[in-house]
Amino acid sequence: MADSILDVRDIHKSFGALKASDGITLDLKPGEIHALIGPNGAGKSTLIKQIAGGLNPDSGSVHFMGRDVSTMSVAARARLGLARTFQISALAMGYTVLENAVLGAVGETGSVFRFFKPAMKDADLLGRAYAALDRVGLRDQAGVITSELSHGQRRQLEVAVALTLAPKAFLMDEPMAGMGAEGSKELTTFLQDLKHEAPILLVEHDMDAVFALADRISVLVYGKIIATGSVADIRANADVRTAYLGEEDAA
Amino acid sequence: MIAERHLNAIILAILVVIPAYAVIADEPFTITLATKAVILALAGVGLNFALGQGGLVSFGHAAYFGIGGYAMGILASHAQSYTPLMEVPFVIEGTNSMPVIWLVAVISGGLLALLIGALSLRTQGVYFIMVTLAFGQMLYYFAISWPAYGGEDGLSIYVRNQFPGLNTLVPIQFFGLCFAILLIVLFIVNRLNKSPFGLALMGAHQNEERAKTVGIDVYKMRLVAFAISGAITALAGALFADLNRFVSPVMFDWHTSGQIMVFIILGGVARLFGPIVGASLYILLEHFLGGVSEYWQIYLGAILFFMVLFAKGGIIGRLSKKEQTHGG
Amino acid sequence: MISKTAKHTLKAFGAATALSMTLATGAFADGHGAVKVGMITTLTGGGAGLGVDIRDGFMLAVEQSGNTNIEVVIEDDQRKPDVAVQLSDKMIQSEKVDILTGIVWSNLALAVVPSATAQGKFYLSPNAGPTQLAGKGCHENYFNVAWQNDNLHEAAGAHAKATGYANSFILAPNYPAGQDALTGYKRYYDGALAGEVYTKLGQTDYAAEIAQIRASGADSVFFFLPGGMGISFLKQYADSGIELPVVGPAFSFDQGILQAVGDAALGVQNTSQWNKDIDNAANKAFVETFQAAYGRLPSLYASQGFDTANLILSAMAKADVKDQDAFRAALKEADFASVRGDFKFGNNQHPIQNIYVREVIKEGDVYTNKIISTALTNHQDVYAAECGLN
Amino acid sequence: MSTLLLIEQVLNGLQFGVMLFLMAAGLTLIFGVMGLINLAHGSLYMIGAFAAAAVAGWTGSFVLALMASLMAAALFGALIELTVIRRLYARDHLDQVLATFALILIFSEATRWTFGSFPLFLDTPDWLSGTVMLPGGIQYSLYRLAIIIIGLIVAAGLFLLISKTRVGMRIRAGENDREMIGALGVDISVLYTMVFALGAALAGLSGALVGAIQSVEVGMGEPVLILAFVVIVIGGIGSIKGALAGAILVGLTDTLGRTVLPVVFSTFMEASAATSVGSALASMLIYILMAGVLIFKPTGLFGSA
Repeated sequence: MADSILDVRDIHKSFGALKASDGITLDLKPGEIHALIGPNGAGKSTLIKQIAGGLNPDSGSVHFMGRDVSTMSVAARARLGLARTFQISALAMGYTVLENAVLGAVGETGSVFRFFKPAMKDADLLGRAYAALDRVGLRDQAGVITSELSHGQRRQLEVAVALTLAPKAFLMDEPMAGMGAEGSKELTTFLQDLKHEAPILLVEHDMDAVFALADRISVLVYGKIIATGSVADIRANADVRTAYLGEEDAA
Repeated sequence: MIAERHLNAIILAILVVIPAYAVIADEPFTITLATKAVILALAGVGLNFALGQGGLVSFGHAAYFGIGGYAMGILASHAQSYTPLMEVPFVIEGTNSMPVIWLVAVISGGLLALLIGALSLRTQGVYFIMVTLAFGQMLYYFAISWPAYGGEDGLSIYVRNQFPGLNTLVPIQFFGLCFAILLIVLFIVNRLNKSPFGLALMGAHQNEERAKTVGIDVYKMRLVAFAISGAITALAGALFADLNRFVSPVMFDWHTSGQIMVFIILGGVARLFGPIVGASLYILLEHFLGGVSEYWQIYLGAILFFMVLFAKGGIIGRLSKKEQTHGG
Repeated sequence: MISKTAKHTLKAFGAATALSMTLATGAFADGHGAVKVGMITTLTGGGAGLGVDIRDGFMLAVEQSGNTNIEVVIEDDQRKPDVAVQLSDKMIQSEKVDILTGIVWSNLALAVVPSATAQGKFYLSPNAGPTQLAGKGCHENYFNVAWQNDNLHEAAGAHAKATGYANSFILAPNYPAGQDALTGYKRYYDGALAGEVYTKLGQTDYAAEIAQIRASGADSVFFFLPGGMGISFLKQYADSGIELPVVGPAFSFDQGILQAVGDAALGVQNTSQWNKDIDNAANKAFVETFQAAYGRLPSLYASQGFDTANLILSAMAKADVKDQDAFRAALKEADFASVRGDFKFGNNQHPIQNIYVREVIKEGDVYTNKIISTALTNHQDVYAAECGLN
Repeated sequence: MSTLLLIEQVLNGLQFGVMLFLMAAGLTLIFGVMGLINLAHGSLYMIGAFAAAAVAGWTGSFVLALMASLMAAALFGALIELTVIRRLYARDHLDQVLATFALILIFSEATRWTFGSFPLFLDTPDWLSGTVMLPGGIQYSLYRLAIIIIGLIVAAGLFLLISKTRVGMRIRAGENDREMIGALGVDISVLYTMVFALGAALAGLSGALVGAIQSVEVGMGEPVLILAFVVIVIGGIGSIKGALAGAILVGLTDTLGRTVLPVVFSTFMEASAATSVGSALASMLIYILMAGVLIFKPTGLFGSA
């Protein structure tokens, strides 16, 4: 599977008796959006943490760009080009939108140990930050304090910060959550475009969005992937219907 | 309400005018008080870099203040008694040259902070507060019971150390020297705050997860910030020792750590000039309340308390309108 | 009320006395120039009792003299050496005092005295007598009116020897004054040591040390634990049921803290250069008037403050403080009625005096001391020989 | 050092630890439930001791004195909680540190203003003074034995309170989730006042117990406060079990350190220097212990992340 950007191999993780990851294997290929769906408590967050770093699997490995990154820190994986957006916005709330974007750009330069030239006067950093803000349509809000942004705008900013890293792959945890219909639609178009730059592993609850966006879908239930396949495969899969979609309908 | 930079300019002006007036009015003690304010402010500027910018609430900065003080005390006492500091494997002589002492203070403060930080930064929140306190107390008890340099008695240096071209025993000249150092450090810290390093440091303070996910090694970054912070506070310690011509383990005491913290909170956390306002106000209160009553600390306590409750953001936060950011 | 600290109050007090005592002191007032005294002492925090006593004793003497030419500025050092240093700067630079006094603790004295004397001020110590200032570091402007730090410990050692103790267990906090205390004791005591222990400064629990004492086979215990440490030790020692005799310097058995120790101190022998039952007119008057003015018995510290003030007053009657040489000579004569009885200065300007053995007794409801013997007669410290003054 | 002496020292360490536990328990409860760093906890300890000394002076009864210490400290605790402390819950730790630091200044000087600058008298009662003979021939202070027992009773009581009672259930709920407890319909501000007063009462009790064999004076709370913080940090903040473990660990380390270290050093050093160096190291030992624990367990022995 040399052509996979991201390659998760047989990950196990238990918390006491609870098997949060029970032999998960999945991969992300160039140019695709691979959606990860599953009911609450299926172990999606645990899996994302193990891929992004910050939580080490009990066994199994995570390979990124052909390297074993299983024991690397969050920061080290990020420097390799693994960008992440969060379910609940993780932004520097006291900073302006631009400052958040510049923060991403600083991370991208690989060294934070630059002590004298003001960051907000550094043409290179600013250029990178503005370019990212342009792409998500937040340039006009550059001077706004992040805590004053709307929920949707924060999601956009998350994506923009991820973009400043010039990433090789994205991990996106429910980017649609809390977005209005209009916003979701815009973001859908945007992600369709983005996946050609770097593939996206997408965790999402919004089924319409998933079916519209995903090239492949994996279904996670009780720490196990019960099915992986195209949108059509998953729609047709009986196991998925009972284990997951059925519940959804009933609810 | 005025812009923070204007407020800062006013603060600096006051700090210059008061000693200048004192020279004319022949009130040398006022200059001494102003010098003390400047030096303690410098200690606060050091802590503020870790605490305000980096969110690292160190309750043990007395360790660096003290190590700076002892750098001065040890070097100067050896120079005073013409005995070398060490002879094996090579001879190190004492010195009474301020620039050398400062250099030693900054380096030893930085290294100590690097060591303590490397261990303490593994913890967070209250644990960090308390483990830094523990290291401070460790040094305090060490200094008290280590007889070579006076133990609890401390070390007296009879003559202030020398700076080329100045007579440091003249109060206004020593004030000028300390003030110049404060300005230089403020300039450096301001640049640091605005640099990519400062941006990332504050960014990690606001959201650690975010800093990590953009690829920043938060631990290493904070460690460097902590060392810088310790080095600045150590420099202040060396100056403080020279102000008093005396060092003692009290510089290592947890009250000292608390006091430096009080300056910052009084003035305004993460405000460049916060420690200056805080230290000056504290010294004024101490000076004037002391004459009011034997029980003056009750008033001091009450004032501090109301400052915390009702002047959030410190005095600078109260007086200035602009939130400090990296914008512009 | 002179028990208030603020200098304003004291000045007002001075003015009031001036009115009421014009007749009596007329001759005095126009004798020599005015003297301004700066008193730096501990008035807040844990050790405040000592500073308060020094101040009260000092001010009592000033009041009784009726001398309006003496002005006293009092400041609180909070027991912090850096504060003390800054106060001394303030006294010298801003208040322009002629004489400094008042410091309770050795480490504060070491921080203040060298630079004050170097700036041409007199310093009269009402309590601390650190070694460094008694020998090579002595100074013509530094006078110690209390004792050299080793003195009372030496007396305790002499007393232990005279009593026939042959196996002492000795303990003190691990700081310079504590190390000096044990050295001082050992200088005059020549028996064996059952144990030598340094405790943590500020330690309050002595169970471990007391267990060591019990196991050591000692025949006597010597300790130097000033302030609250001594109270804690004595209570716990009494509670332990160990019956070995205890000796120590006066500090843990003085009037101020004896009431807090209670029965635990009864019968303990301690060494002091003063006690309220020393039989001389000055002392009788001092004890009576102090009690009348403040409603409590005077302590060792109060007596030292009282003597310090009287020493200054005696020198003022002979010389103008602006004439430093004359004033210094007048101080050195020590021509005042000390509450200790005989008192004179050695070449290093530290006292040569008797040091007594006292025993803690109970008079009615009040714990106090009575003198039982003299440990050392006309005792001078060993450092005097190293001092270049004569 | 004989085995018997070593056993006695272990007992001393245990007693010191139990004493620290009384102080630390309140501190850790207050932190666990309200998230408050309370530097003024040492002042409540002092208030307990002074109240006990005053009441013992008037009535001569030690039991009344202990009750007075509990009540006075609880009363003061409730009072400051209602008037000022509750304004600090929502603040960050920094503000809490400064505000409660200010409270120390106020309490210390107000106490000195009320009671004077001299230490007060408080003694063990006759029926608890003297020594008892323990098995093995150890002569041990009855009062210290009583402290160990009282401390262990309090510890057991706290465990029962927290694990078995309704109030305890609320306390646990409050630790886990402040909003949930609001949703349960519990008046959270009453709960907070109660917890604070309970913690204060424990501090007051330990002040009175300790005051009888130490010195009742202004500033007596500060050294203990620092030690109590060391204890709860080692044990894991918010955990009563951790406070007990931490207290006993600190008590043993400190007591054994200062008796054993000088002996150890004297095996290879000259006696006087060994005493001095050994004691110097002993005085740093608990801080070294704390740093060591935190380096390997950054949230203490029983702490949760």
